[in-house]
Amino acid sequence: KNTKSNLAYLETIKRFSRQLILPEFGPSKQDILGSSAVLIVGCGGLGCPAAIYLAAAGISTLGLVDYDDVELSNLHRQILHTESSIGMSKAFSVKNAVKNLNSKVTCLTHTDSVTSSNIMEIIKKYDIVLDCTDNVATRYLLNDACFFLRIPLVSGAALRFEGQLTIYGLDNGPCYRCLYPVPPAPENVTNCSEGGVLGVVPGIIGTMQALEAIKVLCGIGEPCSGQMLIFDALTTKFRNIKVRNRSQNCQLCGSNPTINELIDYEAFCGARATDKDQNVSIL
Amino acid sequence: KNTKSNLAYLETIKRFSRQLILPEFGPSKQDILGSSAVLIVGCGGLGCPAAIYLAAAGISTLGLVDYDDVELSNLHRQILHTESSIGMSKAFSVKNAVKNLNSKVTCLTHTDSVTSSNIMEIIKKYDIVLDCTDNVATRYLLNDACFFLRIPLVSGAALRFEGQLTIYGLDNGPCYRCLYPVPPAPENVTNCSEGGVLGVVPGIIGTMQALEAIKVLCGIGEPCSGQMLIFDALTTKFRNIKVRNRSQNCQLCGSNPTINELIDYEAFCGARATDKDQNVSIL
Amino acid sequence: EQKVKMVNKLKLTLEWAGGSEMIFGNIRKRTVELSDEVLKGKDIRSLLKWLKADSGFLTHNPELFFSGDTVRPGILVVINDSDWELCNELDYQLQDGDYISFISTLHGG
Amino acid sequence: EQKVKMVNKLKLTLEWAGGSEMIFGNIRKRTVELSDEVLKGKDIRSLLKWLKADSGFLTHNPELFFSGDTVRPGILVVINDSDWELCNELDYQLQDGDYISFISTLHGG
Ligand SMILES: [Zn+2]
Ligand SMILES: [Zn+2]
Repeated sequence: KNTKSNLAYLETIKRFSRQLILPEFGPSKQDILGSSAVLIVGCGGLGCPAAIYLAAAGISTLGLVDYDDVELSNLHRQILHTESSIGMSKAFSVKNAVKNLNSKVTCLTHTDSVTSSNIMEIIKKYDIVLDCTDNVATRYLLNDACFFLRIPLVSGAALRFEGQLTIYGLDNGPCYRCLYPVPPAPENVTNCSEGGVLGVVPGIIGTMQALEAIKVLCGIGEPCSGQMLIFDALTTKFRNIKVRNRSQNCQLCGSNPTINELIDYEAFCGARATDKDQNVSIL
Repeated sequence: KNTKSNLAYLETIKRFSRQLILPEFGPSKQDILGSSAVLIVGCGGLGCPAAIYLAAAGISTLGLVDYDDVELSNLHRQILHTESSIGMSKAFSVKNAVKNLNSKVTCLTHTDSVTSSNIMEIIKKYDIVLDCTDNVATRYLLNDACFFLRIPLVSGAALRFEGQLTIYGLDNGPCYRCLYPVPPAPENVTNCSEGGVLGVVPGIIGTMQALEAIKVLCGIGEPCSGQMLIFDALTTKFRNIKVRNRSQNCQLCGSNPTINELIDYEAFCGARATDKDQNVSIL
Repeated sequence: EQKVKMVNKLKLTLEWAGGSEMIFGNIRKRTVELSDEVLKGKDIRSLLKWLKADSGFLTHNPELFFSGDTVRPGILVVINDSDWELCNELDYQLQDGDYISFISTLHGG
Repeated sequence: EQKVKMVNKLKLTLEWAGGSEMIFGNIRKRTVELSDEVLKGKDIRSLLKWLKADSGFLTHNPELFFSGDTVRPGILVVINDSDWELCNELDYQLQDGDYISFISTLHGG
């Protein structure tokens, strides 16, 4: 019609040409990405690669959630942050990197902690949520909120030399509580601050979270639901484990649910919902 | 000794603390990375994630090779480039991103095409080479040059929804020619410009190239040598295939080698050593 | 007439991942051969009992791994690449050659 | 007296990857059951011959996949997760249940 929109159209064709020529992808899937919104909870080791690959692929809107600021000790694995962004909000820092690569992406930053009182309002705007967090309480919170809104949850985790990936709440697949009805005792939980992690491991898992989000949104391939991918970096081995189906007995998604609204997840897990001091014995 | 070096030391401890506390890694491996040089040939879909994760991990020196400039159609997968770096040398663009994350990394940029006449001079300074290229001729060139200098070659490849990863020339493992003594006919070769590629696929493979480089340099775990990892993004499945040993009959690394110096690789492959026009029938 | 007492032995591969290996001497994979006498019920329940009491593999506080006669919350038991929930859990009848993994869930990012 | 002619059948899973699937109707995995009559030598050589001449799977120019009685350069044949070079290549004697993959080498980045 007018020159400006024609130019924008041609730019889109050019930018995404290498995925537009994929027969399984093509313009129809590009359009889906171009009108989809993904929420990334945690702008750290998993969230950084997930955000940049989704932005590169042409996602319309990225929600970026992190209450924390960039620290020097993040930079060995959180590759979108920079030395000059130390002290800045991680969500803003990721937004900067995303905008530099693809200025068309709408970035919504959330720098408060996600809690039972604000999570529903945040995630209801999104088509899919990526769990890129570092603590058990937030993992249960996201699972429950996503189930109530019927939003699929792409869950990644990394520690030491190992990674895990699965999708919860997709079609008839299980939710996090189907697999883990009871939270682990706080003393049995290790996070990256305590256990350490080789930076490439969340890099690989976070990039795969972006892949699974693209597959689910576009309806291509077989998403990693009903199965868990486990990765051992020391032997370069991946395994796909078939996990249980949605459980009839699940307190959340089963046939007689007892959890019908969000609860107090820090009390439930006996642990704080922060990446920093995981193993708090007294709350 | 003096305040300045003490401060630098403390900064190093803080930056790498999450990998320093890994028992298999620790300060001794950090020191190895801090005195190692990695050459990344190709600053595209594979080279971008490989470069940034090696920089994040604390590599001393990165060689960045690419004769090409950043284009808009690169940005769907080459995540270190930015809209404002379009038209800039890819090697410089990667250097900028690397320096922003870790200013301590020495980046050596090479913006000429690598050829039989300049490759030996370039790679002899490096401890390991990453093949992040997009064409057959350069893959044979790198294989032969690395063999002559006994430098391990971490080879990644990605196309459409699939990726492949292996290490050539490590210990008693095979070289590229052991597996592929005869180059494919040019008309049987597809590159990303023609076949397309989903951006996350080189993202995953390139990050794994960084992982394998770290493992080989530090001597941790079991590197992906003598085996090939193949990845299908549509089904989220990885397979480790046991490949042949170093071949006695290999023209390069066998017992009666006939290739004793670098050859004309474009003539050998019947194809240009560029990412752009792969299938040239007349040279 | 001679009486031959048949001793059936099960060869199993046991694997620990996700951190659970640390409770068992930091060894990720072990092959064991267990007779019916050791493995009373020939099920996972008796395997866990043997692991806890008799294997000699345990190097840390058992409560980091066991909870009653099962494993603690957060550890996934995987039988030949399938979640044990799909295979009768504690009552699964072990077969010769089974590959049993104990995968501790990761939470880091 | 009745003569029973034993027809042995081999059940094989065939898989194509790396682009080679495009030459065979863009189908990545097929299960086939082949009798000794079809698979004369019971080896990979005869499997390739059958694929080329009789399978009906080929949808493109055979030279994109075959070269003489073998596969073209750049295609790796994998027998049960092992490079066929480790298993006698063309002469490998097929077993019931074998999983044969044809993996086209990727060069993109
Ligand atoms: Zn559930
Ligand atoms: Zn060789």
